[in-house]
Amino acid sequence: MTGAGRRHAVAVILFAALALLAAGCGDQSTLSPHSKASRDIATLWWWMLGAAGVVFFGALFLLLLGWTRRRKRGLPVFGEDEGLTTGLVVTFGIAVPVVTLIALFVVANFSVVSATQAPKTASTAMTIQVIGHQWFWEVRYPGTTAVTANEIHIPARTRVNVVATTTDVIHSLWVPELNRKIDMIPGHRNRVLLYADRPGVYRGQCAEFCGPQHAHMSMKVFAQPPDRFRAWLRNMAAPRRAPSSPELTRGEQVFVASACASCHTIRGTSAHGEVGPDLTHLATRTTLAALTIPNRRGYLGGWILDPQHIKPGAKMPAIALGGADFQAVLDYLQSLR
Amino acid sequence: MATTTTTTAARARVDRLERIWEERPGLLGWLTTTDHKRIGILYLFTSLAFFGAGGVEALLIRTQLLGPDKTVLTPQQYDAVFTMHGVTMIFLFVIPISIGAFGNYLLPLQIGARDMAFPRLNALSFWMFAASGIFIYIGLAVGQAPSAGWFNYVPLASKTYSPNLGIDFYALGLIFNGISSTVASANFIVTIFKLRAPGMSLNRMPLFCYAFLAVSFALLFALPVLSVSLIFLELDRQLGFHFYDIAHGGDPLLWQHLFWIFGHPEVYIIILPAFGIATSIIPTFVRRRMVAFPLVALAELLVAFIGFGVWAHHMFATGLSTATTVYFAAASLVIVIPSGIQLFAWIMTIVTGTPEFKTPLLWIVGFIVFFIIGGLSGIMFAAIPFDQQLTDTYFVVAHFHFVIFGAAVFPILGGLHYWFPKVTGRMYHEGLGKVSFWLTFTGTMVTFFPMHILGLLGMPRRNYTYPRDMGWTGFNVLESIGSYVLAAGLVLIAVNLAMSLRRGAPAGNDPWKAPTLEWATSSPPPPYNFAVIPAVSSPYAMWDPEDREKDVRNLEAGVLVLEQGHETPTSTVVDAEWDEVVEMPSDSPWPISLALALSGMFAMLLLAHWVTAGVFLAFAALVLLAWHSKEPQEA
Amino acid sequence: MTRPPLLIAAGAAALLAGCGSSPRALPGASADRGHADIVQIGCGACHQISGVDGAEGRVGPSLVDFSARHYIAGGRLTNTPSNAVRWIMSPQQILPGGVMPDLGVDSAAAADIVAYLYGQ
Amino acid sequence: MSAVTRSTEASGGAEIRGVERNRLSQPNGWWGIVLLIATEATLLLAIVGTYYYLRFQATQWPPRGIAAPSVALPLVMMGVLLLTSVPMQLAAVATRAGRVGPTRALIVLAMLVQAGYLAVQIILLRNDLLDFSPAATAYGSIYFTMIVAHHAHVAIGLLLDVGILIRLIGGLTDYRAVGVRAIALYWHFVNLMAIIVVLTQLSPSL
Repeated sequence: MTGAGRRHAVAVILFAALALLAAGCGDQSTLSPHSKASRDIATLWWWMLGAAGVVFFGALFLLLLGWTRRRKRGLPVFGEDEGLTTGLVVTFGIAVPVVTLIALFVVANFSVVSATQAPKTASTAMTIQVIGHQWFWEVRYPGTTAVTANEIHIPARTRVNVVATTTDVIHSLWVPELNRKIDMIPGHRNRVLLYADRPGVYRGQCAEFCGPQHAHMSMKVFAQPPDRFRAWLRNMAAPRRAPSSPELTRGEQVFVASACASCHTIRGTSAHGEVGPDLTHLATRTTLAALTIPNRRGYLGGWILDPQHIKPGAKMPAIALGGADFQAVLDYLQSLR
Repeated sequence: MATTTTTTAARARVDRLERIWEERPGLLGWLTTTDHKRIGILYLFTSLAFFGAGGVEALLIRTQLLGPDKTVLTPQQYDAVFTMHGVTMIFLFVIPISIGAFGNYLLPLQIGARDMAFPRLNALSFWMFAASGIFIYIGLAVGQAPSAGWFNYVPLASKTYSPNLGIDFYALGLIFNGISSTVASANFIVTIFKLRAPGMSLNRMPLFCYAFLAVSFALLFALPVLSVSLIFLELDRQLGFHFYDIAHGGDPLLWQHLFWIFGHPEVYIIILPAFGIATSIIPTFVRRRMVAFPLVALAELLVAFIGFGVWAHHMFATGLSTATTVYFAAASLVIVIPSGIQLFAWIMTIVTGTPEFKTPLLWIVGFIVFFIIGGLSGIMFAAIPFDQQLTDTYFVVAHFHFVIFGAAVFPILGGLHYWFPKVTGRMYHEGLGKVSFWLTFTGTMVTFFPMHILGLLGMPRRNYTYPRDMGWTGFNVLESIGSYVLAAGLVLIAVNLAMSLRRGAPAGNDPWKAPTLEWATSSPPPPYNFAVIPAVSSPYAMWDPEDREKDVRNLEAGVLVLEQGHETPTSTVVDAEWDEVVEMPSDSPWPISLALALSGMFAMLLLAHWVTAGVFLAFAALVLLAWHSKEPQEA
Repeated sequence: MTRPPLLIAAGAAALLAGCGSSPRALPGASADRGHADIVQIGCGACHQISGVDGAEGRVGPSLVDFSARHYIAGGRLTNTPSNAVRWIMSPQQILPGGVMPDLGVDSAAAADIVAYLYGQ
Repeated sequence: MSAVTRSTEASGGAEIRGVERNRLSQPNGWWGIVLLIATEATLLLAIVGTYYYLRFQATQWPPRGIAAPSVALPLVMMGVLLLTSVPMQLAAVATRAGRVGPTRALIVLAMLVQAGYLAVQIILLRNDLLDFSPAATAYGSIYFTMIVAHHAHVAIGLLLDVGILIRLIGGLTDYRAVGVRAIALYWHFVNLMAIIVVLTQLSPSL
């Protein structure tokens, strides 16, 4: 059997269910890579699994041998030669591991690591800035005024340098289908490469425990064809769409005058809060509360009036609005494309 | 040995020993005891109580994750529960049961001593451990449990983001707990160095003792670093210092470095006693000596040593420089070698021996299987890119549960069965024992193996819930079911052992025909352990029948009996030449008093009553004065 | 989507439809589709509804006992299938200035939702 | 083995001398203090390590507004403290020879110097506290924590001196002889740490 063949045989025995799943499910899996970095890691994993399988079943075989020969002393063929037994311990415990581990070390930490480490300066086409907050992701595009949250747009097939920082506790930026994770640590400017082989949506999630709503700190990376990305970015950089009807104007007035404005920014209005996500183009986003709920009118309404049952512990308080004001704000927020 | 007494002179000597070493009866006796065996039993039951608490917390976690969007626990409760689960299992269960219970009870017996080198310090260790555990659990009881995870990263654990007292309970409780473990490890080292039966030179010392020697040294050098990190944390939280505060020149990564400089040796501290138990059980049931004995002894010491040079592999995703990560990855691979030596030594010993698969050996075989799985997944984390992809996911949770539960706790459970006849004088039920093993083994596999897959599928750890349609639900349900099976297995062990306590068949001195000295004395052993300090000419002392015959002759002749006082011999460190006889302190009220005074001090530090804390400290100093007021020759 | 409570709900609705004596019959409506619509629209963001993940809102009244209620729409309407459908489709018309927003639900979807709510 | 030494029962000069002569290896108490020193040294080195960790992260050390420490007095103080290792070691030698009088005198001598050292250091610490606060910058935090940790070890040493002197009033026993040796070792450790701590403390000015 070839090396690859054996590797797959072991993989099938051990991980049949997993392999099936990995093929079908691409949500946040490390095993459905969509970039060189992620693919290299996945390949490294399958090789390590193969080698681990050999060791595991080898050891299991020895234990079974011990069971079948439980009434006989010594080894089959070799008998009770103490020197030989010690020699076998030295072989399996020292010699074989040394060779295997050196191979692993060189391949993983010199070859694979080069695809996954922080991109060299000037090796990338663009830089974006992702800032962790309890519990959402702020996304900025240096050189433009664009600010958004929880939905990172990048051009496909383009090396993107991501600067990952935080405003409060430690978070970790992780989009497994595209690359390894990188921690966001106060006072440290860590960087990671994002690259997508083809347009698509790739789910990511905070990977360092960051408080009660760690579980609801997810995000999506939208890799788009470059022209669509440019159009999106142009729109993102612009201030909010001016209200086009009296009803929407009223919605904006209510928003600016209410508690909303003390935490949220809508560029082009006097709402400049910095606690929560920028809402200038809220209606272009597909989800609310860092992928906790879909961005649809019903959910949006419930989120505004009582966020704490949807995301207990989130910084957003319940906003008490009268019925008519509430309808106006809903209309207004839905107009922010 | 008491049973082999024949002559009246010998019997008279044994009677004198009985009178000299007898302790107070009743509750007062337990509170003031300095007998390492009784202290070991106190450790055992206390740590088992914490095991129960940690187990309930585990089941709560698994029940919350039984399906997506479940609301068994609120997010805040979930965070408190998983933090307490980690803290409990590591600091209040595995370390105290392996070092406190197994080490305390067995180590002096295996080296042929009558007690630990510092019996009162030994009692102090226990009372401080118990007090620190209760201290931390008071936090949970009053609704102020820590909830920043067991490694408690700042700034989440800072006053700004964790304003209640939970983190203070954690930090002060662990400092207190650390003092207890430090004192215990110093005690073990001196006991191993100085109290070995004359003749038991280092190369004749059982491998179990080597494991405990290695663990004790690791604790001695790892714990102070934890204490320093916790002191810094409390200074930041309570007095507004800035060790971890980036805005004033501190650094949150400092906490991670300090914590893991302690935390990684800690992993080996957890697992080395298990290695020791395995090297005790295997030779007994395969009827042969350990293969490659000196290599295994060396490997045990090396694991503890190299464990200090690998900490930053917990920080590969923090943005350390590539050179740093590559160094730590290399060091992490080096530590595989001593582990590999031990692994293959156990396996080859089983293969070349004639194993009898009784319950204790089954647990060890289970341990070997889980250690291989956990070890192999551990090696994968030395591949930096793989680590950066899979760290902080369920793959890590799978890895360390195979290592900590599969590899560290299985030998503990095996050891409970193996030494049950020695401690109680009765046999456990073999059939029930085997059933409980297979139940626990299956439960462990079903609970923890699918976690690898969940990690690969991208599920981060420490999430109180997860969305539907991620492909995670099925594995989570499976794991939760596994955890209930696992719990059932553990309950069955408890039932078996509890029933056998009353109804088990009498065990006799040495039911297994085992090689080490604890089997030379009666079951349970008398307070003085051995009527005669045993003769030793190999690490498998009980398999040297001429030595045991010599013990009987010595008792009849009154040689090496030391029946004039509360005494034990000391010997030289390497060759174990007979050196001198030292008087051992008997039962004392001061250890528990000191532990109480220190508890008061820590409670006051928690509440920021600095002056009252100082009063308790002064009280502790007075207790120490009283402690030393009675010298041996005045006894 | 095919979870036990839903099957039971659908079964119950089918039974009711079958015997023809129920005043709550909704010809052609499907509780199964209703469940999907509820998730899609986000009713659970404001209401408690059994059998829907995360539907534990306390902004509006709980809908767990919807079938037992005599009045809906803040007391404006009696609880009949056609009234319930109307209310879900255009709450702002029935109760102008109320909190319940118009969510653009068409009559078929509204009927499905009502079928689910009656059958839960 | 024939001549079983019951060392813990020895008292008086001659018996102590005998015990010391017959002993093949260090007594339990000696090992105990060595291990305590090992763990305490790790603790202090972790603190000193933190000092350098923070220092190499900082752009300016000490931070703006805090004067670099003055060198002369702390160095002299350190030298004085180091000298006390001599009487402590001589006390250990005297006790092994079973001579209680010189033991007492030497410990008293060392203790007076050590107490003076601590007193002066506390005054210096007070002056530092008037200049800058441990709660203002990380520099202040590590500076004061490191120094107080060192002083705490000196204070504990003084308590040990007092304790053993009280015990020595009743003459010499093996228990007390081992105690004197242990305390001498402890002081050597404190003095060694004094070099490391003081040089670290002064390092911005050196």
